[in-house]
Amino acid sequence: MSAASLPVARRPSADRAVPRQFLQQTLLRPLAALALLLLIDLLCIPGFFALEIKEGHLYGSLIDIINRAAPLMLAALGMTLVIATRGIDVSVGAVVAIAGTVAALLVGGRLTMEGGLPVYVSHIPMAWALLAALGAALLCGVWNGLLVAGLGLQPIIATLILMVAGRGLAQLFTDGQIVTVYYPPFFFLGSGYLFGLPFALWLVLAVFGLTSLLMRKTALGLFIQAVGINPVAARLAGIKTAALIFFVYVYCSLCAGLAGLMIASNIKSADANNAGLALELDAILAVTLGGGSLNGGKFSLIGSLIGALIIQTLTYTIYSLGVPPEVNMVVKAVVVFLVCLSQSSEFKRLGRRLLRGKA
Amino acid sequence: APAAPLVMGFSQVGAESEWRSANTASIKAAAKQDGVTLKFADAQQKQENQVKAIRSFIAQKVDVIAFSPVVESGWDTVLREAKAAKIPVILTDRAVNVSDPSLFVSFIGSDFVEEGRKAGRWLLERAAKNPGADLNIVELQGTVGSAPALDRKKGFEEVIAGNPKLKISRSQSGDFTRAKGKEVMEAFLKAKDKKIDVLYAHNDDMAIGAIQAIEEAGLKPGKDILIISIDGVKGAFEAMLAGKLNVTVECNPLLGPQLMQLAREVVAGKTVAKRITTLEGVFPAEVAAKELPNRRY
Amino acid sequence: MSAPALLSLRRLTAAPGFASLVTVGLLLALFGLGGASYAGFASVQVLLNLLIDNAYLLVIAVGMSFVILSGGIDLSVGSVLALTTMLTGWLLQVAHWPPLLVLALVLLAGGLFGAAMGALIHYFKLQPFIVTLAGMFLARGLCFLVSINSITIDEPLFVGLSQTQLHVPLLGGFVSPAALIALAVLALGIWLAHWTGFGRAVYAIGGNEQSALMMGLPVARTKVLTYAFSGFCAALGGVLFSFYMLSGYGLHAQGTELDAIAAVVIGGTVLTGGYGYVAGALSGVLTLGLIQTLIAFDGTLSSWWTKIVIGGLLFVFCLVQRLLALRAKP
Amino acid sequence: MDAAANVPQPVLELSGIDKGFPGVKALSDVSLRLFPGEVHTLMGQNGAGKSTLIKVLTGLYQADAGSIRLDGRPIAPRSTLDAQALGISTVYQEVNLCPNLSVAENIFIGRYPRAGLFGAIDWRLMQSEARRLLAQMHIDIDVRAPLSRYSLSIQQMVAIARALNISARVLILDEPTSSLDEAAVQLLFGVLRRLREQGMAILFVTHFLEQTYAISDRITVMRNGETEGEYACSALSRLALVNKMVGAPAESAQPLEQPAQAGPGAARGRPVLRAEGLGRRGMLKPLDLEIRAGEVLGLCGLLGSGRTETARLLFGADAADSGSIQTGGQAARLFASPRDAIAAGIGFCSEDRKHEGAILELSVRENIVLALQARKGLLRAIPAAEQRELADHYIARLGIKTPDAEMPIGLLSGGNQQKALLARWLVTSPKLLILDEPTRGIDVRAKEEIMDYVTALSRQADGQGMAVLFISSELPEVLRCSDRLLVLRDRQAGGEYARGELSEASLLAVIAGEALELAA
Ligand SMILES: Nc1ncnc2c1ncn2[C@@H]1O[C@H](COP(=O)(O)OP(=O)(O)OP(=O)(O)O)[C@@H](O)[C@H]1O
Ligand SMILES: Nc1ncnc2c1ncn2[C@@H]1O[C@H](COP(=O)(O)OP(=O)(O)OP(=O)(O)O)[C@@H](O)[C@H]1O
Ligand SMILES: [Mg+2]
Ligand SMILES: [Mg+2]
Repeated sequence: MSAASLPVARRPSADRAVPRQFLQQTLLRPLAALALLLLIDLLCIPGFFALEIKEGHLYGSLIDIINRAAPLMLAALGMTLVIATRGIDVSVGAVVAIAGTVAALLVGGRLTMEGGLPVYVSHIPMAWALLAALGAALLCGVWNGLLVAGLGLQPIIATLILMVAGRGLAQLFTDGQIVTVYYPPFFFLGSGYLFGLPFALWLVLAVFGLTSLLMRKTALGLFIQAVGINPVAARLAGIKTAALIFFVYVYCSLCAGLAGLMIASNIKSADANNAGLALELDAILAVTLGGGSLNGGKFSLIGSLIGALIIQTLTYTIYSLGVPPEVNMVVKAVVVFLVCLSQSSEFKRLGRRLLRGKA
Repeated sequence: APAAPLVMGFSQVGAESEWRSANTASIKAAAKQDGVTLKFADAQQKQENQVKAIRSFIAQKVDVIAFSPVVESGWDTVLREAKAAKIPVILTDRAVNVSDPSLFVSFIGSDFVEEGRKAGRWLLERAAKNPGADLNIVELQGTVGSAPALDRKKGFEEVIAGNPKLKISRSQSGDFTRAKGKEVMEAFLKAKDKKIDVLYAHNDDMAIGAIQAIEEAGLKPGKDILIISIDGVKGAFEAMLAGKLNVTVECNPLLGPQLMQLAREVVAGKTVAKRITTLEGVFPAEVAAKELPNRRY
Repeated sequence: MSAPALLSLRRLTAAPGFASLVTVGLLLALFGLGGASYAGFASVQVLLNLLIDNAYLLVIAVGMSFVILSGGIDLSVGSVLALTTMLTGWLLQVAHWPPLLVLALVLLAGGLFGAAMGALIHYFKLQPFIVTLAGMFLARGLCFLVSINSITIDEPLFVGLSQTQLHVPLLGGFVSPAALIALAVLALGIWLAHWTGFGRAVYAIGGNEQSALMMGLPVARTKVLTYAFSGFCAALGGVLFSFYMLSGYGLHAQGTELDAIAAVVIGGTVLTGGYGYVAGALSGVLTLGLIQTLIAFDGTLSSWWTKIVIGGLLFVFCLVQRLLALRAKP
Repeated sequence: MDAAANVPQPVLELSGIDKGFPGVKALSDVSLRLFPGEVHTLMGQNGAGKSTLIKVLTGLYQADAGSIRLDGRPIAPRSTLDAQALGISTVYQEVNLCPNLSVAENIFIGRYPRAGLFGAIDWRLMQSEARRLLAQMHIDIDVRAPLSRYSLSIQQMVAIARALNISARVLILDEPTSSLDEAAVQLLFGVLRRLREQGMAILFVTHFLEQTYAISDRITVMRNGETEGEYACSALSRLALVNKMVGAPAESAQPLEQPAQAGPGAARGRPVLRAEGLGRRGMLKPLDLEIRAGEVLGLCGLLGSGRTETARLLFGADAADSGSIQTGGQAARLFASPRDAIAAGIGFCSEDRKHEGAILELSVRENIVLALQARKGLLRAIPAAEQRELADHYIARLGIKTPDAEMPIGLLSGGNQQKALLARWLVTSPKLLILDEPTRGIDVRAKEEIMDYVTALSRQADGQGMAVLFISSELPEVLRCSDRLLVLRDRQAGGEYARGELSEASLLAVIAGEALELAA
């Protein structure tokens, strides 16, 4: 056949070369941005990288960043898949509030005094409470999924409904009060340590591992990308597009629910009005910083995690540098602009041309 | 006796904090008890929503309008419309800045600057016990640009300016929330340049979050670091009981009964005081145990 | 139904503007519902208040329509609005500049801000979401650099415009000059979108940017102009807002970008670009405004029930809109 | 006039053009001359670099080296807009129009007729002009409807109409005829001849030898990104042309006129699919159809006769509202979605590869395994090694020109994308493969080889071969490959013919002639 007559330029290790190339393209730039931020911290903040052992676990700024970034990383993981299907989920923050509230209410908002000693009681066994909270998050996901995949509403409007109403629901449960939890085992989730590292980090790693396993060992990743890039062609190739889209919204809500548990556990209370406020924006920002495109298609789970770390490192840096609060936003904006530009090939080309022009 | 019940339109800021929820609950309960028909509108923290709500109260021809302004400025136009419709306006909780003071009849509520001053005075007294030492203060501000944040900062700074040993070394916004309060405090604690002696938080929630951060850093809140906060919510009293918070300055949300009485007087045509300050105390840890059972929010 | 009747119904439902018609019908139904339930609701002034109270949102939504039609998004509008009020306040009250100069200046600044974001998006191939999100932080941050306090505006021209009530002949009731300006911007937007090369290029880019490029359309110019227009509208929205509030404040209009996006999408424009009408922005804005008015008239809802009801009404609205649109498809 | 005027000067002259992409050298040292008043055909195998050359010429890509001269002056267009301003009007290979805009706008966007005080767009004038332009091409459609409502062939015509309407000195057409039928091609050629007489320089790309010889004055042949040579059309025989494209002597002079297989003797098995009364209002009148294992059924008809519609209804891509489909002994039903059809062993290669086929940013490998994976289901992922093996096999078998299987399919040349999409269905080893214009844009040699390969799959001796429903506007190809022909007219069945019953001429008459009778 004609293949014989066509000199196909087959590189010897084509299969090897490509993942590396992909890695370069998608991960190198966010990693570089993160490294740069850390470098600034190294130079400007004394003791930033200092780690000490306190009460059997690591303690230091880096640990804080990881701990704080954990909920955002979870939310970003879920958001990554939604964005890969060319969708968007703005209800993440509301789901965080709902899950946190349900857990806090069920675990225990009661401090009883017995003989002058405070005694902590959980209302119902904690495992059930956590399951119920995740169940609530799951229901939120099902709702979003039905609206987007079933009814065909535009994702932003479909999830906007839950974004508005969800927080209201959470407040309805708590009557607008902050529900404080007085049950120490619950705190482990958000501020406990395992093998010297924050438990939250292990949880994120577990979710990440599970997700990437799902992507690698099943065809989910391929299908999600196909649906995100060209839904018509994907349907004609026999992919259940609606079911897939439904799934990613459920998955995203579950991730958000877990993040909500983490946040509630970390501050030992559920604050329905403020928990996860604007988390969706940060999650989307994390995905885009990590190289994901809002037009759907190619995604990188690790990229999104790095994106989340960039955001949290930036926030932390602002706090540590003693930037006056009224300047926070400007600094954040400038850094986001710079990170974006550093990721733009066009910008690099321009820079090179200018350099060459000068030389 | 009036045949028709008094109709009051009330525009609330939102439900952004426990304090606010308690405030709302108090007003609703008082209205019910007083037989006042309450038209309640929640502004979700947006001034434009409040203006819309006030316009709709005017369209509904309520007897009196009350509201807690999101921000001081920008009320002239809509209040003029209310005046033209001959509906008296009462402000609660926060003041407004209008060119014509006759646009509202009265203002009941706390004085944020005064709260800041009270916090500052407590610290001054405390510092006086140990005159030699410099005290390094960190501040957790409320939402940047919001009235309580601005005023509580102002009042506090005004008072501590009197003692050169007191210095605010770091000040960052914690958005009035526990999570942010904790996050910012964590970062403060890691900065090794100076030992932190005092924490001044613009509300109890941020203080409670910060307390957790301090504990996780292996320090004793209330002892290693003095903690001053404002609002006086139940959580703060619990923290004081546990010895983790030193003092909270009360900012009383239970304005309902006072408001209803005022409304009746206004509608009845009586002259009322232009400024009614709510009764507010300062609760150091020592009185916490006695006070906790009285806390309804 | 008889066959011809069915046929004409089908023809009606297949008409390109049917989705917008449905929205208008739903709006009327919502208004009727309010009128039936609450005393004083079904008045001309309530209707006009919708325009007065949402004038700034309408202007922003018009600008947003263009951005969304071109397949982009602009999250910075709320912040640019706040920045405009802040700059206006500062220039008038602190720097004491003449009001007309201030107006021209802030409008220009808004346009330039948008154009700068557009240029970043187009020339450096950055994602609109991320660039305008950074723009949102930047504008909000700049507000606080100007001042963290709110600034009351008492400049006579602004006060005059703020308090002028233009009586509507025949109907009774009054509107504000800002509402008229907003309607004029809407008309301008409709004209731009449907009768100028710029507007059509926006649609083309939203349909398929690569194709638009290969058809020889001025993609770069159009995209930059689109964001510039949105920035301009946001600044104009800010000016209307300062008429409305007579104050400059860094926390003004938080989350307005989402309201504007929601209004545009409810008005029938597709978020991925290329399909929809600028006129839809009006019905979207009125829908959001009407929902709020309904809740204010009800007056029994707590904060959380307010949110739940807003969400619920939004849901019902979108559901009916969607179902009717589905039915309409042959 | 001076002496130089007597020697014709090229309007457009490209020399020494180089263009490389990461991992691929698409063009090296290419030159091309275009004279006024000529139709110049650019030929070459898939991936030879034709489209890339055109994109360089019109500013979509910037050349790495080389020069472009217009009237002897160097130009450097940076966009299609620049090129248009210089008088170069282009139809690119894939239809590049805006599906959301109306047909009329797609023709006139950028050059609207204006009216009124502020120069508003004159919609009425634009629409009537569009109607007039399309009528010249014998197309009568609602020009106010969005373009996406129309088939690829109509879109192609609209793209051509747009290019023709731009007053230009150079007209470039990259495979404009790939989805047009004979009648439409003749119409287009009529227009091109007229333009040639008016002195326009026309650069034309096609894979059809007939068309090349019917219209061109000169031919430039490209091979592997290089210019092989420039020839006067009359001085180059078909065989020589094919040899120059391929770069090796071809065995037969007239490849297309040979029957693909040794006649209708191949074993035919049981019916794979039987459709009864399959139809949908406004799309297709109820139609009966039966296909047996090991059989190639050709579906012919004019543009718009309902061939694509038939295929889509069979595959469940559109929902039928009448009739039933029976496959492999199962109860009669209708497919609710392509998934159902695929589960029943059917494959469908759409005619619109850009919108309905290729997932542009995914790799060739992923595109190839997609349908197979979808059929296997989510959980049973095909192991990476197996995926690569499958992809490599078909890349070699169908001669897909790509550096490796991980190349995003969108970066392949048009013809090579088409081959990869065909591979997507071949890997599923369907019982019935529906091919809608599968050879669109595939070069002359590969076309023959691919169809031979497909027919060989069906003509297995055991009667278990794959059934093929073959739709093509190229009558010789349909005649060569099919065992049976089904003619569609006006969206309904118009007759069935056995192999050998019709010649090309009589088939044309059946398709077109009787349709004319009906219309009369
Ligand atoms: N953007 C790109 N990136 C990488 N490679 C590319 C790109 N565009 C084209 N190529 C490669 O350049 C070569 C020439 O492609 P081109 O599209 O010009 O071929 P062609 O002659 O038009 O083929 P066909 O007849 O199939 O349309 C191909 O090998 C193709 O894969
Ligand atoms: N010359 C024409 N004039 C007007 N309408 C046409 C013409 N050719 C096709 N159409 C219309 O275009 C639409 C789609 O036709 P299409 O070409 O997809 O049909 P088809 O049978 O699939 O043909 P093919 O497979 O050759 O594309 C139909 O509505 C048809 O009526
Ligand atoms: Mg090509
Ligand atoms: Mg067809």
